[in-house]
Parts: sequence; C-alpha cells; structure tokens
Amino acid sequence: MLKKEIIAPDQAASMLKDGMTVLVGGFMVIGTPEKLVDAVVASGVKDLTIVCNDAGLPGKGVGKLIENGQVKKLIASHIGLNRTAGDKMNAGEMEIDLVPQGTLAEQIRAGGAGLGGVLTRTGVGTLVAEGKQVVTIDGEDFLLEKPIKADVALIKSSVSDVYGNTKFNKTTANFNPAMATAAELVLVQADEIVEPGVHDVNSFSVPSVLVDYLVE
Amino acid sequence: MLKKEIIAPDQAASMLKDGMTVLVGGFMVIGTPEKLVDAVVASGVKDLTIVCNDAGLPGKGVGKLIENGQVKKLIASHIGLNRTAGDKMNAGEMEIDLVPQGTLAEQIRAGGAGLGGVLTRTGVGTLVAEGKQVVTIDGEDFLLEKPIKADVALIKSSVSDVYGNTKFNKTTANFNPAMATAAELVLVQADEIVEPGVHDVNSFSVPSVLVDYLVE
Amino acid sequence: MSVKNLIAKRVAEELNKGDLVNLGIGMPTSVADFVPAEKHVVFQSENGMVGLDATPEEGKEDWDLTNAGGTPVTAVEGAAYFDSTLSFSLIRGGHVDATVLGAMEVDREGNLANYMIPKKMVAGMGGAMDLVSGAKRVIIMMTHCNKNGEPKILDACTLPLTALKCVDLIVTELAVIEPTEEGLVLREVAFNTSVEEVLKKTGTELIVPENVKVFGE
Amino acid sequence: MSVKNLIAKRVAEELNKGDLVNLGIGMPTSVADFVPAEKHVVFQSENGMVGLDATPEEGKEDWDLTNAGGTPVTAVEGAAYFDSTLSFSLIRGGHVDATVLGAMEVDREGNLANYMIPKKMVAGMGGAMDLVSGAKRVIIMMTHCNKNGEPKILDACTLPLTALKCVDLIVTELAVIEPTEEGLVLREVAFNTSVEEVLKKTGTELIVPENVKVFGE
Repeated sequence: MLKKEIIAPDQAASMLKDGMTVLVGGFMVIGTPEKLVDAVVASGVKDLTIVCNDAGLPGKGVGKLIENGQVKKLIASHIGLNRTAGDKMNAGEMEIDLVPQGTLAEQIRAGGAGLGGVLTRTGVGTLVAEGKQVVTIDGEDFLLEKPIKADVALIKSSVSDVYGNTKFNKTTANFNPAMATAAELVLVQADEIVEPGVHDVNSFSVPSVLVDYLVE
Repeated sequence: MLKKEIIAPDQAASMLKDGMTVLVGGFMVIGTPEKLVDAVVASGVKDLTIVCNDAGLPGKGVGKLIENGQVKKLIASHIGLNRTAGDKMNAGEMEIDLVPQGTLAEQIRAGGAGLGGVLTRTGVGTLVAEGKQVVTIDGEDFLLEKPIKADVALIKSSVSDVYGNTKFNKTTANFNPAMATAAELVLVQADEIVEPGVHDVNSFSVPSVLVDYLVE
Repeated sequence: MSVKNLIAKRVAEELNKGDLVNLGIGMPTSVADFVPAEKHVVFQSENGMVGLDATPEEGKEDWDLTNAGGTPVTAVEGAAYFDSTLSFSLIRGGHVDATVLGAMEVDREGNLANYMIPKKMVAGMGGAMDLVSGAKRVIIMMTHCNKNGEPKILDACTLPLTALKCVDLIVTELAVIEPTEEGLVLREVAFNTSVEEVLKKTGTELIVPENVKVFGE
Repeated sequence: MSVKNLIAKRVAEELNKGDLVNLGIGMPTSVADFVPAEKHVVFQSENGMVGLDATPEEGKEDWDLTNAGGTPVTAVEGAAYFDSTLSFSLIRGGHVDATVLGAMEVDREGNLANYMIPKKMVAGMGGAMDLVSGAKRVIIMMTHCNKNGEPKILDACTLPLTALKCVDLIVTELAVIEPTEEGLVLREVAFNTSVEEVLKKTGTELIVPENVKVFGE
C-alpha cells in the first residue's frame, strides 16, 4: 500500500478551481478543517458551491469563505449562527439551499455509496417538498432527495496514519466520514499523523483508500 | 445510563417466538453468534424468517437452524456453501429469497434508519428486478428495494462494555452493525464484556442505546 | 417557579425509565434539570452522541465534545459517539423515544410550525424536521400565547410547516393538550389557571373531558 | 504456463499503480500473484476490508481476518476494516477501480451472465451484481469456451444476466476482447493461437482492427 503524500494547506487549496462544489466537514465549526479553510480563503478561488452542515460562525469555518465572497451557493441545514449568510442571501449575493440535517447527511452518503437517491418522510407536506418527486411505497409518501457528489471534500481528522486511515475523536466526526466518500478529491487535515499500529485498527472510520492527500 | 442485563443464551433464545423475523450477523459464519444460534436450535422455535448474508456452513451458523427445519424462509445473498439450503429450497421445504449482497446490507440499514427504501442500479435488467418498482431519476433507472426490519437481531460482538457499547474486530463486523439498528429486540453475544474506559471510546461502532441484552 | 421551569418540570414527567431523548437547543434543554437520575434517561445530541451530561466547569471545556449548538458539554459514563449518518438513523429510524422542541404554532391536526417566519431572517430547520418525523413521541413545550398575547394553538398553522400531524403532546404554562384523531384534548390545566382561561387563550376548539387534571406546584 | 496463469498474468497487466481492486473468489484470486509489489495495488474483500494479503501459514490463521469465502487471510500494513454497508458503498459508489470476475457467458453488448444456471443448484449472486454495477472497470477472466467446447462469447447471453452492458474487458486464454459501442473489438490474441482460431471459437462477430497485438510468453 502506498503511503499518502503529506502536503501543506496552500498546496491543497491550489487544487480547488473556480466553480467547484466543495464539501466541508464540521458542525458549528467543531470538526471543521480550519487550516484548509484558511488556505482556500488565501487562494481567492471563487464561485464555489459549499456543502456544509451550517454557515459556520462569524470569522470561523465556512463563515470565512462566505464573508470573503467566495461562495456562490451554500447547501446547509442551519445558518442561524452566522448573520452574514442570511444577509448575503437576502441581498441576492449568495444562493442558499436549506436542507433538513438528516436528509443532508443521507444525500452525501448516497452520493458516496452510488445510490440513486434518498427516500425519506422528512419534509413531506412542507416547503422542502416543493419541486421534488414523491414516491409512494406501500401507501406511504416519501420524498425523493437526490444524491450529493462534489469535486473536493475538506475533512478534519483527529488522527490519521501514514496510509491515510482516519479516525475522529468524539463529536468531531459529524459530517466528515460521509463527506470522505462523496468527492473526487479528498483532502484530510490531520491533527496528528501516526505510524500504523499506534491506534486500534478497529477505531479508524475512514479507510485509506478514500483519502487522496494528508494535510499538515 | 443503565447497565445492560447480562443473560444466558437460553434466556435470550426464549425471547424468540414462532414465525418471527430474525436477523443473524456474520459472513460465512465469521462474526456469527454461535452460542445464540445453538440456543435457538435447542429452543425448537419454528417458522422463522432468517435474514443473513448466507446460509452458513453445514453444522455452522444459520446452517444449524436450516438443518433443524426451523426456517420457513431465508433471505440471503449466497447459499452455495451449504448444500442443505439448496436441497430444502428445491424440495419446497424452505423459501429462499436471493438478494445482491450490497442491496441486502442497504435494505437492513434502510430499515434501521427509517428510510422508505433503497434506490440502486444493482439488479436492473436482471431477474432481481422482477415485480419491483423502478424509479427513474434524471433519466436513469434504479430499482426500489424495500427496507428490511425484524423482530430480533442476533449479533456477535468482539467487545462490549457493560452499557452495551459494542465493537467488532477486523472482518467480524460485516452485517452486525447494520442489523443492530433494524430489530425490535437486539441480543448481543459478546466475546468479552468490559468496564468503560478499557477501550478507546471512538472504537465502538454500535452505541449502547441500540442494544437490549448482552449474552454471555 | 418560572414559566420555563413549570413547563420543563411537567415535560420531564413524560419521560420514562431508560428513554433515549433529544432535547432541542434553547428552552427544551432545561428539561434535563428536572429528570431524576434514577430514571436513567439518556440524552442524544444530533451532532453525534448519546449520553450528554451537564455543561463543563469553566476552563474544563473539551472542544471535541460539544452539543448541537457547538457548545462544550460533558458525557455520562457509557456515552457513545458517532457520525451524522448514524445519528440521524437513530432519529429517523424511531430509536429516539422522545424529542422535546419549541414551537411557533401547533394546530388541531397536530401539524407543527417551528422553524421559519417568512420575510424574517431564516435560520434553517437544522435537525428539527427529521426529529419530528422520526422520534417515537414529539413533545412540544412552549408558552401558550406569543409575545403579542395571541394564541399559538390554532385551527390551522399559518406559518410554513415543519411536519404534518407529528405532535403527540403540547405542554404550556397553562395546559397539557394531546392531539388525537378526534381533535385536541385538554388533559391538564396548570394549578394557577382554569379550563375557561385555557379555552379563551386557545385559538381552536379543545375537547374537555370530565376529568381534567391539575399540574404544577 | 497453465491456462489460468496465462489469463491471470494478462489481467494483472490491466491494473494500475495504486488501484483498489476486488478479485472474485476462485480463478480471479490468482491475479494477485502476478501484480508486482511496486504497483501497490490494494485488494478489497467485500466482507469488509481493504489491504488483503496472502494466505497465512498453517497454524497462524486469525479467524477474525477472513476473505469473502470465509477463509483466513493476512493483511498488508495499512489495511482497514469496516462493515458491509461501507464495503458496498466503496463498491457501488465507484471507489473500486477494477473488479475481476469469472463468467459463464458474455455477449456483444457487454452483458454478463455469471451467477446462475436455471434448474441447477443455485448458489446466489453474493456481491457480484453490486461489483459489476459499481466498479469503475469490470474485467472478465474466463476460458474462451465452456467444458463442451462451446463459445461463451455470444450474440446474446442465454443465461440469466448478472448485469446489463457492464463488461469493460474480456481476457481468455486465447484473446483480449473489448466491448465497445460499435461491438466487440479483438485487441489481442494469445501467442499460441491466431485471429482465425479466435473468430472460430467466438459465438458472435468480432471487430478485428489492423493492429491486433499478441500476449503471453
């Protein structure tokens, strides 16, 4: 097995191009790869579609990308902790798709798992259902939510081994493991990079084969 | 948090009733809870619908239940290593639904995750598609496979803590984690039961809240 | 006792031994304070844990251990962590015994509106839509009327819905009301009010059985 | 060189540096023997691992570490383990670069039949249907004809299909054939045969380009 190349955040950020769709791990910036986000801010890449649980916080997480005007569209479940997101939406400067959190997680997983979509009760009979296909199964209605796939995923790892096997500590996992399955290019900012055997092999939740580069 | 009651295999088996649907973990009997299976054999409960990756081996895993005539229907991806399964099917003594392995895993997960079904390319244009709803998404056809839910799941754990948090060693996980989400009653045969703190908290893949009883 | 605590205490009585419960951020969080330890209720946080415990002492925060508001918490012995997909499998899959959430409006069909006021700054639904669609019991805790003194329990919600027919129980500072097939049933009134006052402050018909109990104090 | 090794060696050449590859149980397993270490090909086993290595020495088996046939294997440094849902997310989601499987029949449209002969004892499809639907490349390795000397490459499969239009390359002891939009293209013939023999032993038309290469020896 090949060891993963360990690159600097600016080298990683240079792989993003204008107009790309980018998954960003984290939940209210817990488990968000801040070094990678900072490097993307510095790179000036623009017109990004960002998929993240939320809009980050002012000056933190994807909030920095939004404030810097690099985001054309945000797909998230919650934007209430970053006023700039709502302001930009209301000013017509940024498009926002608000998606139920469990649906968002499952759409990303479906993208990574090669499924045709997600069938969920969540959102039936609400604004979320507008324009979406409804599939009736045994007499009950489910929304058909499309899979989400991306060009790049920015992942925050607590520990990765040199091959790229990655684990997450406590509540830092959130959207990270699913996102690591759903992008062409997976960039993993690791708090710690270790040799194999240091950690229980059963404690890694993202296998090496999903990771393209480790970022330090 | 309440500690889980630790019960004997026969006590666990007595919770199964005739006609129930039972998920059994394991893959070619690796990761199969043999003590639980033995107790179910001894209990004589019958007309079971068994969902398992395969038909086990002769005298091993769900093979024992099949040989003992307790299985009315088997849902599995592969029965080639246990001749009795095929013989009973051909003799009309047992119904067998053969399901692609990835579809089976995803159907069980969908059952546990409250999804309406699974949309997969797998099986399109084959015998597997017979009688099933086809959903067209952006011009491509996907089979709609129904969720699988069960009355009981028989799970094999490598290590469980006293609260029921459960981890699996190497390739013994297979269908066990998904099955633990998809049954009313989840019985976990643990190789080892430990106090919290002995193992890395991030290495448990089934949280306590999914487990009903530990079996020793 | 404050209005918040009056409601929280009554909601806490709805939780059963060993229940897995998700409390919404904000007022519902206070329910935890009124659940006796011997009930062993387990709290879930949708960002990925079960076994949520109290806020840590200042200076002892672990930023790898937070709730769905991104705020540090502590964990009980036996707590477990997982990613968002498993977290919502627990929620959507009916593994969560009860969720407690606030509301802007509830109507006689048990429809719920609690995430959005058109033309106001939108926060997003977060996990609320999944919680009310998936949890075994949806308990709404809220003030009986809004800040303008207008009823929040209505014939039909006027705000965008969070989910259809999802509410199992409404607890306010005045009443405990249960949506049923027949309509909204007044189960209890607070010690400091009357059936008449509750009816007056409710924007839809309530079914009043003979034995309306009293709660609080 | 045996027929099996001739085919396996040629298939091994199709694998690229760092590829994630799933080899079917049976003949395809032998492909691993012909992949040079410097290619760092990673082998997946659908029961839940990446980083499969050789069979363990007798007496050193770890029964928690097995392949999809339930047989003990060993693991390379950096191997990872996971459950069946993630294993098939890798397969169905296009994360597996290539799968190598045997076949009973392949036809000119690239349709594949490799899991079932009606009225014979049925084994089941296992993970084969997911693999051929999801892997980036599906490489079929098989003998050119069946035991009765009849062609296995046909106008149209007669046996129940495993998947429609899924085959990317067919490697037999006689030929390397690529299904394309225009039909089956004969890319290579084995050192010990001829284009004519391949055409004779193939049950459908082959497109024969000017530069048919030779493989083997």
